[in-house]
Amino acid sequence: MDKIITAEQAAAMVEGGDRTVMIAGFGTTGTPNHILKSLADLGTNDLSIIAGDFGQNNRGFRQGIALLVGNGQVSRAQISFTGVNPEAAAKAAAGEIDVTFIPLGTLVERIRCGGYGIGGFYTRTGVGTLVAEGKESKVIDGVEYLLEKPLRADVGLVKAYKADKFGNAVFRYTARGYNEFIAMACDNTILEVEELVEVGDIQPDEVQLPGIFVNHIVVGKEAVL
Amino acid sequence: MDKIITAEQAAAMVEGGDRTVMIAGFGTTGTPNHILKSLADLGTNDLSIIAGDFGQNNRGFRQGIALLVGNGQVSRAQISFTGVNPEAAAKAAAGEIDVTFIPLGTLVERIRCGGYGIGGFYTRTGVGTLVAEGKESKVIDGVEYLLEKPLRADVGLVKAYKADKFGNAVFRYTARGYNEFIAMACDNTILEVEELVEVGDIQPDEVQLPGIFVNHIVVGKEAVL
Amino acid sequence: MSNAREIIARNIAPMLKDGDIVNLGVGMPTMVGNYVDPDMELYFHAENGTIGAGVVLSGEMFESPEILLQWEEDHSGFKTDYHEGHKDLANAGSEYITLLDGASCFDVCRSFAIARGGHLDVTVLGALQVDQEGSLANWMVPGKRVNGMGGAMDILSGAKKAIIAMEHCTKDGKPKLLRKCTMPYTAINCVDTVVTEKCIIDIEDGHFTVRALYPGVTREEIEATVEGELVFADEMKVMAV
Amino acid sequence: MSNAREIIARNIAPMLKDGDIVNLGVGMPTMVGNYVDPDMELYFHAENGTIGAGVVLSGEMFESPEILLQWEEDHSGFKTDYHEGHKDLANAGSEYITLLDGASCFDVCRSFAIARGGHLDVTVLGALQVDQEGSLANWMVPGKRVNGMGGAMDILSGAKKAIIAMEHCTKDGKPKLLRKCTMPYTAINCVDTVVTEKCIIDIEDGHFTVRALYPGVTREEIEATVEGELVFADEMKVMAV
Repeated sequence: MDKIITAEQAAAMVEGGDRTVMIAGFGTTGTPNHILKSLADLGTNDLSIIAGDFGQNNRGFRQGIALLVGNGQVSRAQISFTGVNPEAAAKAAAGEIDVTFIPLGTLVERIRCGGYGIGGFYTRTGVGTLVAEGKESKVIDGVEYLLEKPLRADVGLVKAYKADKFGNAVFRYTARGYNEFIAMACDNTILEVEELVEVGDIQPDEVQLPGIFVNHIVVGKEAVL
Repeated sequence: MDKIITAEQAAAMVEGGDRTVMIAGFGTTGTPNHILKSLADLGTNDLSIIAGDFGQNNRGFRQGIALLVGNGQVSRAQISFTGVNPEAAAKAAAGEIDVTFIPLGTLVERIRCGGYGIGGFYTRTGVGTLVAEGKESKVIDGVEYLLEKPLRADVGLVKAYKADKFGNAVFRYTARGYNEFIAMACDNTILEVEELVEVGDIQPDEVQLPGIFVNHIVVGKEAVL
Repeated sequence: MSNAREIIARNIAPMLKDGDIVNLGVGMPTMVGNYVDPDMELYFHAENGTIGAGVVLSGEMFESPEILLQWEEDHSGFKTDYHEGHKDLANAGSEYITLLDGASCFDVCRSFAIARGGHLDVTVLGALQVDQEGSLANWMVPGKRVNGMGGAMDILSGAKKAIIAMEHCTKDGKPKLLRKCTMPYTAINCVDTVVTEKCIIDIEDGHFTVRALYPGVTREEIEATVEGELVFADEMKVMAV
Repeated sequence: MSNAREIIARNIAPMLKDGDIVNLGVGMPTMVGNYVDPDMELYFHAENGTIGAGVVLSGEMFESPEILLQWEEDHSGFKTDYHEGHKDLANAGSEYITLLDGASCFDVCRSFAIARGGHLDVTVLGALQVDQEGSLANWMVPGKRVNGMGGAMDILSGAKKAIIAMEHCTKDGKPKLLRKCTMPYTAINCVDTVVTEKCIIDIEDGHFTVRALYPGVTREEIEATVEGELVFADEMKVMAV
């Protein structure tokens, strides 16, 4: 089974409207920049994204999700913080993007639940805040918790440093992020890597994201787009 | 801070009665054999254990937890299966050990919850079976789930292949098990390793169990006890 | 001539498809691996933490403590790697195994996520009883054997397809395919197919559908040995010998 | 003379103890690291996935896209390692950092488990408002700024000790230490200590206890600038300048 595709092919798999796309990355690190660039070029509109932040927009120099935001391609976002992207914050404040803010620890745990087949979990995070609105709460052993539900998406865009052709992937440092959980929580996971190697070149113990969770692979050299 | 202790010192930290000890291992692999041998020699009685199985008892040749079972040191067990240990199965059937069986996937996820600060989670595992007795169930998006609560213990006995003196640890192959989750779910985690190295000798990306979760380290050469 | 266990394993093997992620339970289900087309890409999942298992090294070493001790001594340290076997590399049944190129190892929470999270295409498990609702019992004989359920409940809660490998009757000739299990359930409404040495049965809409018979086995024999609602497929197939 | 931010950071530093696992929020809290005793063993946690952060490489590279591009080009591939900085190594504020020997990197679920699971000894965070119940607001100014809460709610839900680094009043001189926050909460009943450039305040039993004053600051000044129940400790300490 050949999993290798181009960034353009990957971008074409992302749909707007009632479909959702989960995008990996934490600030400057661990985001599939080549695929996002292609998605910005392709111009697919009315996207519903699930992500940690809106990427980097440094005085108009946009990277990652910030390209999609700059183009006005993003309609809805389940996100944790606007990040280094004042443009996104302004669009969120103006209602141009329908933003639901989710505490980051809860967001990543909800994504994990989606991939791990868990129906929901109880967390103390957000008790007594706006985050609790509309959510079930429950006292367990004298402590109040909120019920949080799993998150899944149609397409997942993730990024690793290196993978073999089956998709067994390795991350570096803080670029690991929650890529591995997104990969498990999406129907169609597309992995962008800087380096592609043969099956067998990565030791079983080195693998941080097993290839069974990867549907397609895009190779794109870093660092700069 | 010096974390290195002997297997005898480690064994002396395990108490019976109303204290609990969580013990790593999956069949033949990933169990802290030296510490368990010392605990068997020490003879601490009335132990309450949380573990995957009862270790190996191959025609009277006992390893790991099977030593404790053979000595009659185990009074209560939250466990998933008796494993290659007919002696334990017989003691469980005869009521000599008060055994609560827990589905293994649920057991490890409950331990993870204990270390991850999650109040509980919903799983489909066990719905409609004896496991569901006495548990809350909930229908989420049309599917029935059981509420499972976190598990923690006073002492955790875990095993890695290698660690640095801070306790940053590396596993091998299927001996990884759920050691890392036990380490996070216990007040006092004791790590047994085959090889001890200096801080800095293990790369940040290699670490599978961060040393902050390790209170003490025991060095013990494998394979045979 | 094949024995019952061989017949069952051989007839399950063709049910696996190229690219499938497969979990084989301890015992008879593991034998299925011996009969699969070697050109097919299958990814074997072991719930103790790996995808990509190769072969089981040898059951012999469990025959006596001495053999086991000798093997462990021979395989201590890094003398061997995952292609050859290693003391830290076993399957869920505690047998030492090898891994294929492209294999990965991971923690046990992730391993059960593969099952519970719907990433497992097929599981093959043994059972003591299966009923027409697709519920099964395999972990407890009340008053007799109490071995625990291990990972079976978790695997059945999420596997896309559950195939049961089971001898047709109990040792004293009683039915194991029932209207309703009499032993405690392992999981309910989850079995897709049961393969015995006499027939292949699909479970759907609350009844058994026989879709293949072993050569020489009659419908009457199946009717006499299965308790519960039984339908015979229009196109009856013949099981491999 | 030190400015307010320096005073705050310098006075928080001695609150960290040998062996503590510490999370420093973005901005002023990060400055605390500049004032800690270098002989002390502290383990800095960054919620994007590491324990053992060393130094922040440079804020300069974020001054212009050109500098950033140049740095990323210089640091692509494996030209540098974790002791020197690497394009795949940043803190939660997206600043490039180094790691110390003994550092580890991990996924973000585990990273938040460190906070939520009670493994974090101290967190230092900024705030817009703190009230006498120990609740704080720092993520949203209704009708104005909507940046999201990031990881702050998760970190506060489990940290053993929460210290707030905050300028004493708003830019237009209004109190930020209040009877009850007027902005949306980040977390409730979790703040242990607030350090401003004028005083150090502990929060316990639903009131503020002033336990240190900056040289020259009077009790009357504190009373005039804090809204809520205020107690002065019997032994009043003097803040470091």
